[in-house]
Amino acid sequence: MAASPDALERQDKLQGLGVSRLRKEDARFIRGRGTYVDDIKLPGMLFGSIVRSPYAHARIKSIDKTRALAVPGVVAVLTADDLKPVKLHWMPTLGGDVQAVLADKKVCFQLQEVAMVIASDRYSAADGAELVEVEYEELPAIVDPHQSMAKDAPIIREDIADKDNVGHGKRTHPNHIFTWEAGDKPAVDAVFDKADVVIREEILNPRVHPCPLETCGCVASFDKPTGQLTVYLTSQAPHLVRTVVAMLSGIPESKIRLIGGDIGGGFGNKVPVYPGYVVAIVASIVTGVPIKWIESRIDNISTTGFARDYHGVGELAADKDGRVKALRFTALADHGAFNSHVSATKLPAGLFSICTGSYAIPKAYCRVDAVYTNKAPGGVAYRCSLRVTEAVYLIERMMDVLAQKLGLDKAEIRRRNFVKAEQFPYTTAFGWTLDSGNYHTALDKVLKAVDYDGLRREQAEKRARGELMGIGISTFTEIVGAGPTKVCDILGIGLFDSCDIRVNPTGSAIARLGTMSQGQGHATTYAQIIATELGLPSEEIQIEEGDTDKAPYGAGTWGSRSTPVAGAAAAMAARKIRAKAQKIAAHLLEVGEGDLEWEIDRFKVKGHPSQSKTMKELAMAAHTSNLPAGMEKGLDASEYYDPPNMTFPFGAYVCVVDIDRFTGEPKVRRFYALDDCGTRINPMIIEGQIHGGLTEAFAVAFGQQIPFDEHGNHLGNSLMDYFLPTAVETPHWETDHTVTPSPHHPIGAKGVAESPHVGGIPCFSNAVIDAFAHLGVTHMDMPHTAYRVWQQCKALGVDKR
Amino acid sequence: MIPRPFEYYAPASIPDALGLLRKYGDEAKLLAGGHSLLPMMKLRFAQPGHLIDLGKISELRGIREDGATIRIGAMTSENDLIWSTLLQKKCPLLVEGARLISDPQVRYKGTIGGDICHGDPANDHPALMLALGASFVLRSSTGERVVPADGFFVAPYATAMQADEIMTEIRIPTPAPGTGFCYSKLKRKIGDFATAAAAVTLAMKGDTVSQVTIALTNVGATALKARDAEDSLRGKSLTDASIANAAQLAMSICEPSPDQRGSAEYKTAMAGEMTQRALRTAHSRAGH
Amino acid sequence: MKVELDKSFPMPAPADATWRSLQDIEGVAACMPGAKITERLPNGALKGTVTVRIGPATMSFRGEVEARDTDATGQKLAPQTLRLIGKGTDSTGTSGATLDLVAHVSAVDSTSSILNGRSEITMSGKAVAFGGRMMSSVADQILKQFADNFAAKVREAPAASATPSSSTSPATMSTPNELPKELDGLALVWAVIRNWLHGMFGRSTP
Amino acid sequence: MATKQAVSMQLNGKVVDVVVEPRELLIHTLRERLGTTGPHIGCETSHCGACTVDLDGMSVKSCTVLTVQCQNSEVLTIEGFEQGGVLHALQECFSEQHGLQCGYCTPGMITRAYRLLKEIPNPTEEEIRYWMAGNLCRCTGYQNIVKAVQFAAKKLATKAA
Repeated sequence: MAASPDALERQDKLQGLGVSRLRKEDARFIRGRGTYVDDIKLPGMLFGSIVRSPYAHARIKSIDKTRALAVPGVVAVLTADDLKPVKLHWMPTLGGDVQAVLADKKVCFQLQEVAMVIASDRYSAADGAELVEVEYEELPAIVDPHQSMAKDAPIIREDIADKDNVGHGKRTHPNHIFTWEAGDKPAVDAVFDKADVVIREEILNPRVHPCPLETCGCVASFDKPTGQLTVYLTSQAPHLVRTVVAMLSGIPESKIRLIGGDIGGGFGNKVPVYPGYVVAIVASIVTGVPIKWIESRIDNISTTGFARDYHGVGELAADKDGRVKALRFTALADHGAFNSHVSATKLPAGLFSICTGSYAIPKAYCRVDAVYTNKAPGGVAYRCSLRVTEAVYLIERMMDVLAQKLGLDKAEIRRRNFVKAEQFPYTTAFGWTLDSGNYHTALDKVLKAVDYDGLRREQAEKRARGELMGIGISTFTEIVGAGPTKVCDILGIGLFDSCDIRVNPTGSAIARLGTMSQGQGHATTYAQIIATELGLPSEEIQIEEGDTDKAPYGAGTWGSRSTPVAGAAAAMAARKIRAKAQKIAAHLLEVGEGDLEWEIDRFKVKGHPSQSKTMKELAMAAHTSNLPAGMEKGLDASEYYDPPNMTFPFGAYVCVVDIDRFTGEPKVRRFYALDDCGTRINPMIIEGQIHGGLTEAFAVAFGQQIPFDEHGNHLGNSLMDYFLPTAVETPHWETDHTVTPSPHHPIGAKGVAESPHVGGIPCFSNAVIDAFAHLGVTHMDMPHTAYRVWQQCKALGVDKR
Repeated sequence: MIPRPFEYYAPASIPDALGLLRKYGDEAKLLAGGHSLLPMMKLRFAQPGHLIDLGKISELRGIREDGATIRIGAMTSENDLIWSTLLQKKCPLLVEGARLISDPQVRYKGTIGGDICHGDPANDHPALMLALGASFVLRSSTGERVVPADGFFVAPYATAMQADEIMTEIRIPTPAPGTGFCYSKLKRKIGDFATAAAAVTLAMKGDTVSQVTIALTNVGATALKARDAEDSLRGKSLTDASIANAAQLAMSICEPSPDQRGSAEYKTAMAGEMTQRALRTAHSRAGH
Repeated sequence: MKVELDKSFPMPAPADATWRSLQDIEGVAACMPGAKITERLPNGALKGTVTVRIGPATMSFRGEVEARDTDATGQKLAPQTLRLIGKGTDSTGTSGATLDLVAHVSAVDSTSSILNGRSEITMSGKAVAFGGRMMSSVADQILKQFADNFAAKVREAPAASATPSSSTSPATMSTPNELPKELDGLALVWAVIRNWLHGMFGRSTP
Repeated sequence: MATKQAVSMQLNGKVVDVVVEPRELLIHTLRERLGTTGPHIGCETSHCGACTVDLDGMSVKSCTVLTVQCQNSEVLTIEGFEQGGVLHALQECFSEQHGLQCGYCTPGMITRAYRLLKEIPNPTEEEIRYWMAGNLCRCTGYQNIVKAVQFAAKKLATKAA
């Protein structure tokens, strides 16, 4: 149907779905008027500074506060003993474990929280912190997770040493957290026994950190007369944190208000509940004045929310044509000293079983063993839905290994194994139902765009000259939008999300959601969804989130769940409003509801297009007496959306890397990323998310890791060593897309922000390793720093002139 | 990340600064650009009782040519070096080196004198100074002396400068026209120190090397002058073999410490590689 | 971060005399560059500080040193063998260090002997974060400096002095007078700081 | 406790007076005494550039400048860019080119880009990347920041013409 010029104009005015609408958030940010947690200043506010352990594993023999308390401005020094009477020295984690708020008798990782000095300002707090004298008795530390379950391994967690279960099944060793399996092992083993080809590779995802530019922090303010606790904090999931705080403190949730404010990047670092938050809250309850705690960068990298540390083993069984018949992946997961990261009760290894990727693999088995070590707690973070990066990295690497083993082209091996377009929805061997996809089309489009054949020819010429050039391919499938509450919950709370829309008489609206933007532009994009659903201009739709007193309950923003879950809630709530508006329109136009049709911003009487009521008119009408009999006034609705399935965005990436064989420096010459996230809400924002995700993937692949010595000492926890690329190192990104809508999402959208990170990392690795493939190299662990790549060159003897 | 308390002074003249230095002795520290000292103070590894800021002494800034010598005030910023038309024309090695130091903001504050006096073998100016045959003017309340760069760097963070001295000027013999040059620096990213770097000046007379200097950054206790490597090239033609040989000789004096940038073996190899690259580039830039 | 060293140094005195000097724990401690003993504890352990200044940086470690008569495996020490266990934290509470030193004296002739020292130095915390990997070479230098100081002490010691009594009070502790009172360079902590500076702060200017 | 010193400086065109300990860092004075919370603290070790302000015609990291060093200085922060209700071209272009996401690095980025365009009015992409390398961004991957600076350069040139 050809739209009339009038309709097009009206459509344009809405600035709804599919438009690269400029961001609503920018107005304050470009003026320096964002409100981040460290910008909060309350009357009488004191400042907390945390005293941390220099040892990775030690018993605390004594703590002497005397000298610290003598510092002018220091008000109090809190230790575990001070929190004990109120039972706040330990707290529940989002992973089913408990974690010491302040070290109770012993420290289990370097820079663990031992005490907090409360002072009038951050200068006196710092002066006090260095004068808290703690006497330690050092204990042997476990740094390598492979040593955790050794017979004579030192026991890291004495508090749970005699528990045979910490929330995820039977434990077999005091340092064991859980063992989780999925798939059909006997069937897989049988395939492996008879397969034409079997390959195996040990593949590490090193410990990295999301390192958002803003560190974590909070301002806790307890008002004694009213018993009201207000906490401003850097949280991607304020409602979940409120629940934990209520469980912990005994204060009813109704008297706790968490305010997310503006967040300077999260990337998963700001999901867990951190001891700093809790001590600040306790300190405020005790002192009755607001307390601010802001983490330093070194503490951020060292103690809060790291990612990965997954020590994987990948195995594939295939026929001689390269068709994968079975997959067997295992991983040893280093969770650090506490199992603290967010994890669904039933999915302790997250969504690791998405590891069959984009491929139709008939039989599959995976197993994850998680252990404690004397390192900071965490593991699930960094632009990744709960272990998806680890899973995708394994399968995308293994497909390359298989291609090399069989002498097949790395694009061809993928084509031969892809789930075909007509097979969707496709249920994997692990039971995930991939909602939609068109993998062959995506890959072909990318190969054509980069002239893949030409690149391979160039590579052959270069190899003949002794030069190193690599071409990496990644054809990943992500799993985002946790999630269906029948499989996904945290502390028993289902991972639904919510939207509450109120339409005002003049047709503007306010919508509140349970998520929390950290730069994703929710205030812009949610309004676009609602604008299209309601026919109201997005400019007049106000979005609010992050204030638990205002927003409906939701699990927050992580795991690319905002669009799949809260975005769906927004569409569904809007549809409830539209349904009511339709009834009002029928009443006003004196026709049956079925006689009306929706067009952009109004209901029209079928066959009589001049007879219509715009949504703005209906909004006014909803607030008058002229309503259908028995109808409530107002035009509001809420939706608590429990997704029927996850969404499965996918993509095809190609990376070209040139390696300086004399210095080992890898240089990304070209990176082409095609993403399919279903319906595209705001292409500008999607592209921005992809640029950012690819840049973080680049950082992980080429430089990031948190190194330790054998005693658990950090060896590179400042921004000098921890690699955050600048504009100079960061490659130029080329982006592209296809659109394969999700069949189960109300507007067909899938999450997108994590795809470039999850899909990008194996693409970079595959490119680097491809540069050495002709020399027989099948795998190199990240990070591909110049030094490490040079070691490979040297081992192969190609570093000589 | 908060420094301990200290007293602060911003003298307007060199004599005033020297007076303060004498008065507070061991307790005092000179503040130049602040990008080494202030972070150390913030982490409480350094805690001077008295901080003497040289930033308000205008006579310590500036770049001029005096006969056959380029004279640079010790408090001249890296950024001023980069944008100096005099240096771009007469001493481009220093411009190339300064451009590879840290990042733009740090280069506005960071000074050439501070970089040199810090005595850090990872800093870039020490090797540049060795390659350029520079000398340093050191003033104390009892007088002034001029010390050559060669020999100035004693050990990590230890130089020939005495506690009561202030570096006022850097003197560089103006390189002869047609002198080739290069500072070849391998680093992990902008803002990082060198994994290894080589500073080279090179003059050719026909096909033979008439003059060559080679100095290395961050592969020993101090910046290193690669004398044997220089000697091996002087009077010879520059070939793949002679360049490789010079690189080997440069590598033989390296004693780098392993760290996150790489092992001692890697850093040594990179010192050789940077030497080769710097020699080739310098050669391509040299007048023939 | 652990460094193990095993070094031997010639001593300008016969084994018995060297051994006598070695048993003067406080005197031995005073040979440690930059060390100062502040207190003798009832159990015989000594409390003290090690202060190091390098360029703009200062680090001060507080800790305890005590002598043991058994080795790491619990075996009685061989004759003319001393084992010292030391540990401390720096004054900001952010770095820690331990030392396990076994020193043994063996005879050479009537005027000289050999002091063998096996030591294990472990560093923890912030100092290591910025590169304790230079520790090995520097610990080496420290030990050498210590041995030089100790040799001087041995040379000075009166030939027939009795074994130092355990009642020696801090006020009368022996300190070889020609030894530097403050460390000014090649000490362990020094190296750590040096490397730490490399790692992070040796930007363009002090 | 060290002697406090009086410091007078011009902040965004207005004279301000503070009395501070010598150890007080400029970023803290700006954020906690003077209400200019636009510059942010990201690393405290002068790597990230979130605290960048313009000080006497230089882009500096205000976490590594002492307030007492700023006697009689002119300081420009992001709060000083909008003049009489009119945004600076850089502010407009950062938004128009989607050169920001979480907004945390943005004040430092814009402030740095301001000085860059004063020194190089029409920079190439390579020059922008090189001269903006003292500012880290975790969200955008820099590509749109580069575009924003390029567009702002054009806009400023048009205005000047």
